[in-house]
Amino acid sequence: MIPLNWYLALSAIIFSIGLYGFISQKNGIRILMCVELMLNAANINLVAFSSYNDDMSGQVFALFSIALAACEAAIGFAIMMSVYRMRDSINLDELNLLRW
Amino acid sequence: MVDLMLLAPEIIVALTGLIVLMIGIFMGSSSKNVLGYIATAGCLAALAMVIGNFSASALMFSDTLSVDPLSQFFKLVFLVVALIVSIASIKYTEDNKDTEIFYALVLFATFGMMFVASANDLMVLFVAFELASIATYALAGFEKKNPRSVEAAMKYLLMGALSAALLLMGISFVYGATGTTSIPGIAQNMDVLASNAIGLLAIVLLIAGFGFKIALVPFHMWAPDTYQGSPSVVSALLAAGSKKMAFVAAFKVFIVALLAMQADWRMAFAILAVITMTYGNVVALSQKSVKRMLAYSSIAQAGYISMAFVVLTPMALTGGILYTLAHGFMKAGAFIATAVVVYMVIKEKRDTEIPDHIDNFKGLGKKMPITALCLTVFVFALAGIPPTAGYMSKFILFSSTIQSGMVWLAVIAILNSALSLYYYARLVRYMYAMPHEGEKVSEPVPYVAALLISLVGVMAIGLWPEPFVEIAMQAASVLVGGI
Amino acid sequence: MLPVLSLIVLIPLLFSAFAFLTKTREQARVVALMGTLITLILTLYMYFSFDSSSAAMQFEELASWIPSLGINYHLGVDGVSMPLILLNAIVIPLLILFTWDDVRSTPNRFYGLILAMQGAVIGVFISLDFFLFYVFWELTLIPLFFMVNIWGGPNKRHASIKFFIYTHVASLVMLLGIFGLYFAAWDQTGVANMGIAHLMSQFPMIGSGIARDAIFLALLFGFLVKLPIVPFHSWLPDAYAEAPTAGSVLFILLKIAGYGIFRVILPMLPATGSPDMMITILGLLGSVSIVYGAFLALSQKDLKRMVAYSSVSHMGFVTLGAAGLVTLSISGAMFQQFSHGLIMSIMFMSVGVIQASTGTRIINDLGGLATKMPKLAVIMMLAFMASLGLPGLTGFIAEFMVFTFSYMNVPTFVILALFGVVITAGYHLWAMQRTMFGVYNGKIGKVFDLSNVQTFSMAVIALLVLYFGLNPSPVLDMMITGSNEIVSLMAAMGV
Amino acid sequence: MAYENLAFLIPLLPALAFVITFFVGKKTPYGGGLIPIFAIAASFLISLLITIGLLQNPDQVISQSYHWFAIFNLGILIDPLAAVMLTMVTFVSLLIHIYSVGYMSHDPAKPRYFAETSLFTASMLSLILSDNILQLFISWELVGLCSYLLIGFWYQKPSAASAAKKAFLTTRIGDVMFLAGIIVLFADLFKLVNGIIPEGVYLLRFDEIFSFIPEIAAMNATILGFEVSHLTIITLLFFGGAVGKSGQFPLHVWLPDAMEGPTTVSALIHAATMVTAGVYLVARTFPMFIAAPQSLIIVAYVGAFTALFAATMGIVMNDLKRVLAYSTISQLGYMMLGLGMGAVIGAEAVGVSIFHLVSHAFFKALLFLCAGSVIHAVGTHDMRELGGVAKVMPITAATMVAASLALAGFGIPGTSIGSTGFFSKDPIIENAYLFGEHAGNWFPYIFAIVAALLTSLYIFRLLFMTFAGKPRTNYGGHESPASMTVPLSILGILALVFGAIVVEPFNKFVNSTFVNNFVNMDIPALAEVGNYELVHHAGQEPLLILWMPVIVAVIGLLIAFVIYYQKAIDMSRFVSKDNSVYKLLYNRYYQNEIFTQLFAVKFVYEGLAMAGYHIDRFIDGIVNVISYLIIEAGDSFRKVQTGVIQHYSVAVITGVSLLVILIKLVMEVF
Repeated sequence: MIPLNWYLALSAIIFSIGLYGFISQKNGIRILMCVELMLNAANINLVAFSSYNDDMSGQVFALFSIALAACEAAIGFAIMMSVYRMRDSINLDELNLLRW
Repeated sequence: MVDLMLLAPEIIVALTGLIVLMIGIFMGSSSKNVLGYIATAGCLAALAMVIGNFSASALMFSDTLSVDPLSQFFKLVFLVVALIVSIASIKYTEDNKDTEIFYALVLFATFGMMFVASANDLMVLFVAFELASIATYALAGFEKKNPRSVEAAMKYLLMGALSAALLLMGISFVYGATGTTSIPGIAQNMDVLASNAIGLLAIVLLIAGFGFKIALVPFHMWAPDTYQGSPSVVSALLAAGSKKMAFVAAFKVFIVALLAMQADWRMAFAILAVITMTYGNVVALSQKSVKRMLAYSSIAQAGYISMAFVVLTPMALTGGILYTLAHGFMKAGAFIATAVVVYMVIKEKRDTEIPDHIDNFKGLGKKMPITALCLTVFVFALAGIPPTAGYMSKFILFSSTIQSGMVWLAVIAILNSALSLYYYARLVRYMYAMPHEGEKVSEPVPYVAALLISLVGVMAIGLWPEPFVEIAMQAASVLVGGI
Repeated sequence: MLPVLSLIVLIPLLFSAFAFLTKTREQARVVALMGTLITLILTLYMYFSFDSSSAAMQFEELASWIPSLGINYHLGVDGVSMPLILLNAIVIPLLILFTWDDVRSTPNRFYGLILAMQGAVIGVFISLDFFLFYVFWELTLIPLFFMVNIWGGPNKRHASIKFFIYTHVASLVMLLGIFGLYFAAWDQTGVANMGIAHLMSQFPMIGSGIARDAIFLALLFGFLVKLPIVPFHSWLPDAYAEAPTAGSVLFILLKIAGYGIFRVILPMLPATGSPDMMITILGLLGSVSIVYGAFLALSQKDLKRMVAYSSVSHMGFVTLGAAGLVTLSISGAMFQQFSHGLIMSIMFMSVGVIQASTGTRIINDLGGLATKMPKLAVIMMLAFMASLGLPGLTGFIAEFMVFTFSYMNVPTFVILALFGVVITAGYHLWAMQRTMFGVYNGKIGKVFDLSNVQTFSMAVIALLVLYFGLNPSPVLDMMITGSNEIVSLMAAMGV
Repeated sequence: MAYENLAFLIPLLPALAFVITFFVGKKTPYGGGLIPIFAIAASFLISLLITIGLLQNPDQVISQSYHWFAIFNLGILIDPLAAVMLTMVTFVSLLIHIYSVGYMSHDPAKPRYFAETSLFTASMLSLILSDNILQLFISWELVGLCSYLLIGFWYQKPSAASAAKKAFLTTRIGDVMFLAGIIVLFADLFKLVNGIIPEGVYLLRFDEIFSFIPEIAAMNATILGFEVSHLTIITLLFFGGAVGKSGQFPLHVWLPDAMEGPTTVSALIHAATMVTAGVYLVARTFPMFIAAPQSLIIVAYVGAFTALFAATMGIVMNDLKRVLAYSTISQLGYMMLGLGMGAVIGAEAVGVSIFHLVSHAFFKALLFLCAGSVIHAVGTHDMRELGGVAKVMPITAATMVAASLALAGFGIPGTSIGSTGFFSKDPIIENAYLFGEHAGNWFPYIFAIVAALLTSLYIFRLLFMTFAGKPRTNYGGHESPASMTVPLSILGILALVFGAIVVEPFNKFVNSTFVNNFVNMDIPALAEVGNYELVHHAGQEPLLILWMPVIVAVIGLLIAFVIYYQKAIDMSRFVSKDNSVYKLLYNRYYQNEIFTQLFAVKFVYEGLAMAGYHIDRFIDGIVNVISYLIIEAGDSFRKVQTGVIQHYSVAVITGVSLLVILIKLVMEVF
């Protein structure tokens, strides 16, 4: 059986990739994808723990979170659409009307 | 079933949301005003159910939901805020073709918040938390044609998603170390987590996750942008409602579930509370946009409420909990007052980039006396001037820090409180001491009603605080059980 | 029995609301006058049925307010508070008369604020519960803030915010002290109670001397800033000078800080960790304020600022008298509060008239006004003389009692303060000479003397200054009873 | 009906006259002048009756006390000392008021004038009949106020306004010392009774004070390393008050300037009220002074020095009224000197000094009224522009001569022939001689004699320059109306004969002040408290000493005659800007420069007040800088909020990492 730490390491790596992407990317869609990565890293954690704890609730939790991530993505794309309609671009670093 | 009676408020809110959505689809945009009344009625009914069953105590659905004074208190807060927002929105959504969506989202967000309040399991808590969040993401971007609104929604969404990820990560660690997602269960299985380095990481991730919603510095960055860019009624909901949701979640997770690690998280909250209140107040000083100023003020107030985590005595929790209610009234009222001003600016077709710019508040005392008076009371309440709700809750919260000997914290809080007076007083000065432009504007009835409800709330807690203190104490006693 | 204490707070507040709702200046001022007159009648009723030989609280009212925190709605008056209530009740109707003919923006708010202020100030004097006391204490800030902010001078923005925040900080520090006292007493007795008397009696039982000192100093700081005492006075000249005349008079009637010193600070003083040091602080700050305020007044070019600094100088007598720690020095300090309220009201009214009439307050731009404004000259002369401590007027009684009886306890500070007396005379006379006397300065243009209502209101106060200067007993006797009680409380505290 | 019960009316009637004249004076004849005249006349009558009553029975003084406030009282004490003062003040004041009706007839502000003068009189009367030191102080201050109002009567004149202020302020310095004396005294008394004061006992009443003299004298304080008795401190502080009020060096600077008021006011100030208050204060509290000999010596020195110092300036002044002002200062010096001689002759010094006070009141009032008459007629008071006035105004000139003779003190020792001044001034000089003999200290005597020479010189200089010779400029002029000349004549007669008639009974009467039903002082015992012995005045001085004052007065007259009438010596050699002595005198020893310019303006105003101003700016600056810094900090912090979401996320991540590290660190450390 694969040791728990490997899962955790995988999860950490995926999470870090997501985080890196979140910070470095400009395109809104990509950033949204990176968020999905991070959420999924957490899901890996949950499932791994669930399996190692012999407790189903972690997997249930993961299922819920996938559903939620989908919702979030949906609403995210909707907002992206609005942004795109307004400025023909979804480069988020140009999105700074609101500051200071 | 008797148990379902306890869930009646949630059910009413959800059903109202659905009804509004269904009816709205089949209505012409001219007659959609009725939706607002329906939503308001729903909130009122739910509120009545909550008050009627206030001291109920029950566990439901395999112990994943817990109805107790704490949850009832926060439901009260959320419903009051939802009520105020619904009433105010009757005017805001007038002649809008998406009225049903707006109300449905408000009610669903409220529904989510209410579930967070009674969640007894991290899974329920997370799902409800996200429900409320997602609904508010959409609400923030409700003005699809307004670049600021959309930008606000965008930032809110992305930062929200990031923090959700952090939160989920934190929850996963807690789950991993304790083997359960039940909040009381976690409290009983804390040995591994408390002794493991992962415990610290989990706590910080959870703080970051909740801190995002609470708007603790440095997780607050979205808040000023979003509060400023969103429609004012939505800002009211965000500041007065969803922020409180994060508080109740944090109360449950930290004080009930993770009590064994209180040394760590009290430290964290101490640092964050001090930074948050100071930063919020200092930056608010030079804001020109009133909504942005209120946002920073919100951040500062979050800092005060977080003191409850640091002091962690029954009195402090009472104060913190009472503060959430008081802040709900004050902040909701204040944002709605800005909504009235924005309405005025649009009506007068002023050429202004930022409709809530402080210059537009000049002479408000003459132009819109009720709004100005209410806003004055709200900002003075926020500053903690008696006899208002803000003073009463600060009184209990700050005094508890003295009681537990944390004089330094009290001093910092009090200096901050005095500092905040500067920007509040400036706003008041603009309203009363500056000459006004244009004619007197008649204030729309829904806005006035919402403002007056908030005003009554603020003054009632200030003048006759006993019943509110009483229920806040009951709510706190739920948390205190473990201490 | 008539709940007269509740009424004298509620009636001004109620009429304040009425005044806000009025539409015209005529309505507003009539409502305001009615409200204050009813208050005056009630106060006079109270005054005449007041037993000045009894140290007990009279007209007491007690009702539970926030039982879970031990907070009560507890009102009462004794010799310490009665004269101050009387002062407010008398001067404010006259102030309204004084402003009778003034034309200003939003008169409804103006009169509403004056009434609100009256209610709040009287509320402070009659509160026997710390919570209530603090609520009224803070409430007094708001009308003043608006007064300065809406109808103030050119620098009103800075002045109002500075005043507001500065004194608010002080109030909050005081609040911390109240918290400390409250919880210490709670711990000791196991009962939450915010009653002032209860907390005072528990104060000596606090184990740690440092805690006692900290509580004491926190409370003291709150009062000293509000009083104000050098070096915490810098909000005052700006606020007083920028405020409209009515605002300045309201500031003057804000005698809550001195009241706090008598009611709270003195009974606690002997039980502090180091009473000698506290007495030194009080006495030193008092005498320094007297001298410093006098010199600063001398250096001012603006008449109103001069009067403001003279107020700082006068308030030094309050702490100096308090530091005397004997019955009559404390009574003297109380009388100083009373007399200062009357005298400074006329002084500010005079300055207000001069400014309204000539358009300037710069002393050197004035001159020879006495020829054109004889009525003002007479009344202003009387006020100036009272202010510099001329016998036969109230100022002297207070200063003499403070000097004489404080000398027994703090001789050094009294001697220091005596130097201020000559300077005080100096700036008053010099200002008088440059504004009222000499050749009429043609550049001023046409000026008008006092209108009849102005003359009436100022003359009534002037007569009171004279009356109480010749016969101080009607208020002094109750002050003596009150300070006797304070001294016996101190004796009971003295560990 | 016993007139004792009317005593309270003495100050009250003029006070009422003040109120009535002030408010309705305009509507009554003579600008309200009649009201105070009647009031003061009534007061005079009551005083006179009381004095006559007392003369018959000097032991039964009138003493009435009423509770005032706290532990203080108001009361009336009319003993011989007070009685003579009351009578003198009401009398002189009455004459001056009558005279004023004519003198002020052209002034539009008559009601104010008469109101203020009657208040002035009322205050002075209240001062005299106080039975306690507090009431005395209060009246004292009111006297100061009235002098301020009256000197500044013509307030439109900047110089008058300035002089009024100067008078008030300078005397205020003395007043504060007086007040300090009362405070120290009260503190001592309070200590002596252990803070227990029975009902009806008022510590500040003179009888209470005097009964504690030995105890107070036994209390010592160390000041600058010297052991000083409290009694000495208190008496010196009282004397400090007297120095201010009575124009003694160095607080005399206000008096010459006080001439800015109407001449009648000067007469009132210099003769009846105000300046005599200081002398009266010392006389009133004389038992305390007796027990504090050091203070008495200081009183004597200050008095003697002032007498000489003022006389030197009197000889060079060209302004009619200024000469008289310096003369007043000089004569007050004599009075103080006379009191100071109590150190050898005990309480008899009071009689001598008060007699000089009364006689001075008559001839000085006369001098001023004459001067006023001249000024009223010719419109100038510069002597250089006058001359030959006697021809125009014979009555005025005659009375002036009488007054000058009195001032210079002409008379024949050993007989009862002489002017009032002779009988009043000579005993003082003789006592000074006695003092020199016993203490071996001749300064007071030398000063007094030289001053007497100069007195004669300056008054006859004035007389010759003004009344004799030919007019130097072309002035009109006429004799004054009867309302002015009648008082002049009365005073003229008094100045000539009063002394000769009453000197003996007067001294006896006044000397009984301290032994009666109110107080019963054992003066020699008090001297013992002060560690010295009294000498009894036996009139055994050598003949030369008895004649000496008269001789110097004649010399003075001759010099004046030679220089100013015969013009035998050309004065222009001395009277020039190059003569440094003349310059020094003419510029009044540069007092104005030193007191006003250097002390008041440079030191107090530009130095201290402006320093305070800058300190205050600094204190204020601290507050403002703090608020500025906070607002600036806020302004820079808000720039962190860039609006770019990537930055926000960096902040979140940084926050998380920092929190982990911080908590870790803190947990490790603790």
